[in-house]
Amino acid sequence: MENFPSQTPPSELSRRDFIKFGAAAAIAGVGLNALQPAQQATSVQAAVGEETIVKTTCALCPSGCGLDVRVVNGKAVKVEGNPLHPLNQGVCCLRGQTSLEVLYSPERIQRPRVQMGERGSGDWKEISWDEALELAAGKLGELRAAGKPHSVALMHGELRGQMRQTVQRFMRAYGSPNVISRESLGEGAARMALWLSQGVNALPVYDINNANYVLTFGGNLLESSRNLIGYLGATAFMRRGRPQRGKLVAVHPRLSLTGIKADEWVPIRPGTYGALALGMANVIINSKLYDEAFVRDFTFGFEDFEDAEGTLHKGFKSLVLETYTLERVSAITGVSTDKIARIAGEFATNRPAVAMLPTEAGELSSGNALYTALAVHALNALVGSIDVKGGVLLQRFPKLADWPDYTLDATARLGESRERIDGAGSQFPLALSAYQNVPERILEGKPYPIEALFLLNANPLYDLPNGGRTLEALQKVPFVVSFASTLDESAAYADLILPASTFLEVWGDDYLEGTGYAGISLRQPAVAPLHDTRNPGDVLLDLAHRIGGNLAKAFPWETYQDLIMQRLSTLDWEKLQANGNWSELVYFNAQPGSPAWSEVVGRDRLNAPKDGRFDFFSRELFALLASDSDLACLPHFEIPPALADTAEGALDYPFLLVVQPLITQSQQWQGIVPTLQESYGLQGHVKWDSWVEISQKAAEALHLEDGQRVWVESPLDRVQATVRVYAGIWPNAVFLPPGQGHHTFVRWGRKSEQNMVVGANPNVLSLFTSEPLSGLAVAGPTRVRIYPV
Amino acid sequence: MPRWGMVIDLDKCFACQSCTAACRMENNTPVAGKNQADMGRAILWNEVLPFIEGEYPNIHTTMLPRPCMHCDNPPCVKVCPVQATYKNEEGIVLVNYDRCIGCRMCTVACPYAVRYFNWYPPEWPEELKAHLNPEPEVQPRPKGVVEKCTFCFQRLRKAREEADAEGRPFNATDYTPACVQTCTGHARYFGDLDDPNSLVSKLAHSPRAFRMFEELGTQPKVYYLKQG
Amino acid sequence: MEPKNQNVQQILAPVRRVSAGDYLLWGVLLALLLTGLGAWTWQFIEGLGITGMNRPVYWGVYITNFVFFIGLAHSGTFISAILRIAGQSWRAPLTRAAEAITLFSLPFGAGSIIIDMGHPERILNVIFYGRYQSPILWDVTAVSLYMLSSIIFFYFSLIPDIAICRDRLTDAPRWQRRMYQILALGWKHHPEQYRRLEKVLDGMAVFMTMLVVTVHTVVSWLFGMTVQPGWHTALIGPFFLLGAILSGTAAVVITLAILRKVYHLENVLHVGLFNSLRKLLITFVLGWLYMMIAEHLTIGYSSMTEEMVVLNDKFSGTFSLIFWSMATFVFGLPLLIFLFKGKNNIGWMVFACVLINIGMWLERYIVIIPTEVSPRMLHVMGQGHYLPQLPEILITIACFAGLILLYAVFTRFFPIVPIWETAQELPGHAHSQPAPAAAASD
Amino acid sequence: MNIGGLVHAYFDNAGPGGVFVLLVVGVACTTYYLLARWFVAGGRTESQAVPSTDEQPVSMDE
Repeated sequence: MENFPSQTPPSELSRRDFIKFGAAAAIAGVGLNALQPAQQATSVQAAVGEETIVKTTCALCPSGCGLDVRVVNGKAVKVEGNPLHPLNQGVCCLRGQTSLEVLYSPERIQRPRVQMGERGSGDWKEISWDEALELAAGKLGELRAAGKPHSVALMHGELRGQMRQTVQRFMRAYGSPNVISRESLGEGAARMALWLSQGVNALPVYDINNANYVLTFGGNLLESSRNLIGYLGATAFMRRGRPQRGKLVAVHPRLSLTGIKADEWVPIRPGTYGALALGMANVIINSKLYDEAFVRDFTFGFEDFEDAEGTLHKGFKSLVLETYTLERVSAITGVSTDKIARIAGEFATNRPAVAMLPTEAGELSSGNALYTALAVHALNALVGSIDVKGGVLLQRFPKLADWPDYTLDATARLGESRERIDGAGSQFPLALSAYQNVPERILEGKPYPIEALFLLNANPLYDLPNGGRTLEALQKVPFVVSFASTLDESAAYADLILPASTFLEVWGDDYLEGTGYAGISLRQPAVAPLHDTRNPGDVLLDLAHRIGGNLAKAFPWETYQDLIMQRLSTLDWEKLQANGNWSELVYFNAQPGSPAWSEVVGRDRLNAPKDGRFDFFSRELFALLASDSDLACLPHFEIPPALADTAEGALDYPFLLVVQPLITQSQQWQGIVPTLQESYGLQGHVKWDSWVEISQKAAEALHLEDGQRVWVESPLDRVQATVRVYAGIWPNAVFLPPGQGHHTFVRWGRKSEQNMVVGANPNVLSLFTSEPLSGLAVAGPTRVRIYPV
Repeated sequence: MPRWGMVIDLDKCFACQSCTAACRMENNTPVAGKNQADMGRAILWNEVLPFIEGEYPNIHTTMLPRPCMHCDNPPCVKVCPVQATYKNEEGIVLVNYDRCIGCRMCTVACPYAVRYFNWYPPEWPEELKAHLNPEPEVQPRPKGVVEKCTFCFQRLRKAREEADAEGRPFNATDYTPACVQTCTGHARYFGDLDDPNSLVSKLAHSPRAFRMFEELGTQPKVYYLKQG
Repeated sequence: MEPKNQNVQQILAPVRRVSAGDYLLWGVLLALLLTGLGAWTWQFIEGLGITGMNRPVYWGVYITNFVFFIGLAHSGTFISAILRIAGQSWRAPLTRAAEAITLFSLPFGAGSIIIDMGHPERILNVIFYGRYQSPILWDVTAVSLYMLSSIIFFYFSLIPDIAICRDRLTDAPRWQRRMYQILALGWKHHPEQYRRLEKVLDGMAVFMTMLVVTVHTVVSWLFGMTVQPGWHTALIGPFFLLGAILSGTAAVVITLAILRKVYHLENVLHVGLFNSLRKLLITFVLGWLYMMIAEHLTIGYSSMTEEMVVLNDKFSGTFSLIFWSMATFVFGLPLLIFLFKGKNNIGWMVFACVLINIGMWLERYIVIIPTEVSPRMLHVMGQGHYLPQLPEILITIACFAGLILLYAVFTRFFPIVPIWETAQELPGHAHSQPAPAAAASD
Repeated sequence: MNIGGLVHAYFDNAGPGGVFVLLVVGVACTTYYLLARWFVAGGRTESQAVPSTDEQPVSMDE
């Protein structure tokens, strides 16, 4: 213990870290051995064979926990949490536990393959890496030579550590602006809200450890949030690790695990979080319970104001007081007025309080994501929870070695200046990327046709089937390359598959995210690659070298491991390897108005003053839109068209579909993880399948019984599921579990069918479109109807 | 002689089922597959059982992670005709897989439903067998016998061996079952209930502590701490 | 000197020839039995997974069969042992037919337990490592002793008749004569032999009666000793016992009617016997009803959570159809038939008894399965479910086929009505049975 | 002598249960064999292998 305080002034050591490390060491009994890394790292000759512990970093969800992989005779046989990792402190979730089923998955693609027949025909031929890379490099080189490097697009899912920049750098040096992140489906809303209000382009980190009141919008805090493990540990600490037990309130249409384990569940009409947040703001402002000093000195646009030209603008206060009265909000959200008032009162008077934004796909996809996120985040500013203990923190990143310089050649410069294929920056002025818009734009051929598409950890055919439009788009692209590890829906339609190794076989790194303080977590191979697969990082390096020229100069490393080692050369490599991670362990909260404050508020503003003021009235938006309407710059609530009872098809499709990620869902792995499947539906007792949760009322009205097979049909498509009559769901909503519906050719367990589809993919029901300004995905609320099979 | 026991704090348990998965990976319980899982034959020694009562919007829920209770007065041991299931001197209830005749009387007798029968030989897709835990105690059980949570007693042996190898006395905190080690909320505590200074014996006497079906007189050694 | 029995020709008639019809019947039954054996082999190789049993329904049709066949076995002992003690001499003609049911259903009862085991090849572990605290050990003790005693009791009373066969059936094949020779133990029809035999049988009857009570109580304790809702009641022992006697007696009626018809034993097995059995059955049905009410009323009045789940499931839930058919079959219809139609009408009697036996099988099922479906721990998670699968059905059919096969074969080699017990005059005794017709007159 | 302890040990341990089963069945077999010999021998010779009494010849409490 002693060496932690000794590194930093004791007074600065955050209480949470101190106590948490104490807890990690002493309480769980994980303790004593675990704190002796030297002893663990040495191999011991056990009864069962040569045994070593390899420290690495999980890549199955965005948490990035440290893992201790127990390797016996060259086989990884057990995964534990790394007790020296500040995020998970020795614990490991079920996805981490079952990562060995990912590593040894029989579904893995074992070597590169090329589609011989028509795309999607499954007529594959296995080829060597050399042939495969030559094929890809040839195509890339050809397009570049033809002056069309921008016609290459790369869609990617979650990328960790240096991989994000590696991909960006590769595409930039190659000459394409089209690096399209899946972020617009999920966490993009939170990021944008932070940028437009707080002025930082970052994902929020919530300090649950020190909060007294945690209000989470969405059902994923304890189930599927980006920093799941950190938040689970923090919530446990908030409840039982300190003298005062904090309160956790979950707002969600469904009683998810978060709702179940929260102190209070607030059922709400789907798609109306924003209204509730504004209704709460109304109560807080009306009762003068907000942090007046903070609001006065460090925010902008709370009161009505006059701009430089003398135009009068509406402020947040008058908007909220005029428009979001309790009665109106109650009517919109379906939450009773006294409950809204009580929760608002509790929130404002039990500081530090924090209002959390959901970051998972499906949570804020009702077409009002941007303003909903702004409204929720405004609550944090109202109670002064910006960068304070128990409030919203800002992730710090460590200083790493610089990337080596290289010059962009003319082709690359020209490519860079092209409009992005997804419309980010053009069609959607605020967007960084608009994943869901790619298929539509490919089909339109706007602004130019796409000649080659790379899919890295992305499966657009599964994410947004859009009634076959995405498949059509994929078919329209002449050359599709997938880095898939399993033959997922999109990879099945690729020309070439360059199979990625699993995270347990490769070198890599991961930024410590979700703790606030800076840190790096190292990923090192626990076992030698099982198959002839490669780390996509290595593949990109190889491609760069094969294409040559500037691209080769931008990547002077032989292997991705070299790249990592060079980037992390500012850190003590030996220690990093021994502990698996390095971090500052201390979060320094910025004092409002101090020099550090400018790092947390306003840092990344482009068109608005970096004056250290939190924007209730977004000056960034104002500058961008030059709009007459003040409303467009203020958090407000737009009723999603699908919610109105007069909505088209409201009678034919009476239910609203709620899709909320589960903890048992393997997000970063498109294959089947048998143990996850066997614990898939905790509340529904459904395994290896999909179920649809409907309310008692709906079941009675439709004469449906628990366990019956039904069709869930939207105007777009229909899926089959088993009915679960569930008390914990908004009466007018139905829930389908995401992450199911993958095809598998493996016979899992006795008497299982071969070539079966496990459950059903709820994404097929929704039509994915984009919000006009932000380019965030809109998927509903999807209206569905249910009828027996 | 220690008397091993567990305490599970339901206020810190988030029903994440990590214990369920950790247990499976540590103890080599087989992949059931859809067909068998639908018949309720999936073997998960450490299940989380959801108790959901009430009607919308007032719902009472308890998520109960349920390992074997390792009762001091185990009903399963009493009914086993061949003493294949027994309580060892440290209070851990174990099954002798070589002796079990598969009559399933113990599965019927256990009020906690912790005992699982191998209806079929254990199965994995060939590739997945690589990750099986090589410890001799957890070799896959044959068909036709009953198996259950053992408090990961192979870890107890290893901890003792390790202590011996290092020439130090074995300490109760050296031994941690897989579910306790992995618990994401640090909700599980494990240790010697006979040691008045151990954390588990303190927590087991907390005002929040209760045991499942205490009225049955089985004297479980797994304690729960009430939520909230 | 043989006992004097005017019906001896009639009784021995079935023993004298094996007809083609017999071979056909035996063939069919044997085929069914072998199919069951095949199913068991299949189950042994594949594992119990091929049955419908699951978690939480760990016990299914096999255990139901076990309880049912053990119950059926109570017929013989009851008729011959208990009525012997009670001095009910009208029972004499039907003792052997009844005892044969005992003898031939016991192996299938005991066998069902072995079929139900995950590792039947480890059965001897029960002897090597037997732990007497387990109700299964009690079962093993009681059932094996019961089986042994039944065989002996049956055999002892058969010896004089075997001797008669030995002496009279001289035209039988050689092996058959040799068999009679050996099994007769050199019986000479000496008066002293008869005197001693009667003494031994009287003594054993008392012992057998105790065994009957023990065996079925112990069978019920397999369930009663667990703390599961619906099982953990002191009444379960007597309840099982009475049910066993009821189903056993009903089985005797069916058997007698068939024997009478097929082997033309109308003179020996006269209607009066059925009338006597009818009275007994009325008593048992009412007794069973009493137990039924006592059991369910006690549980129902308490409204203990777990118990009520099971009770409601039987009364109005998933198992209500089976429960109420069971009540109709065992109690409702038979009682009406016995009271209003059964007298002097063998057809109605048989119909009622068939109903009773179907009902009693269902009763065993409804005692075992609903409790398992709603165990204390899991019922909140949604009920378990159980549907017997092909192997279980095949094996169940095989058990019944085997019982009938053994019975049918037996009747072709040994007199199914005891000659000496129904004899008008025994050697050395001036003792003679009262004329059966007179004894059984109502 | 701790009789309670013995009873307890008898019930709680593997092994003696099986011995008891064998004992019961064995005693029964022997008894039945002797009985059979006795009644079959009736009248042939007057020498009595087993005492012929009017008492109950079978143990009732096995």
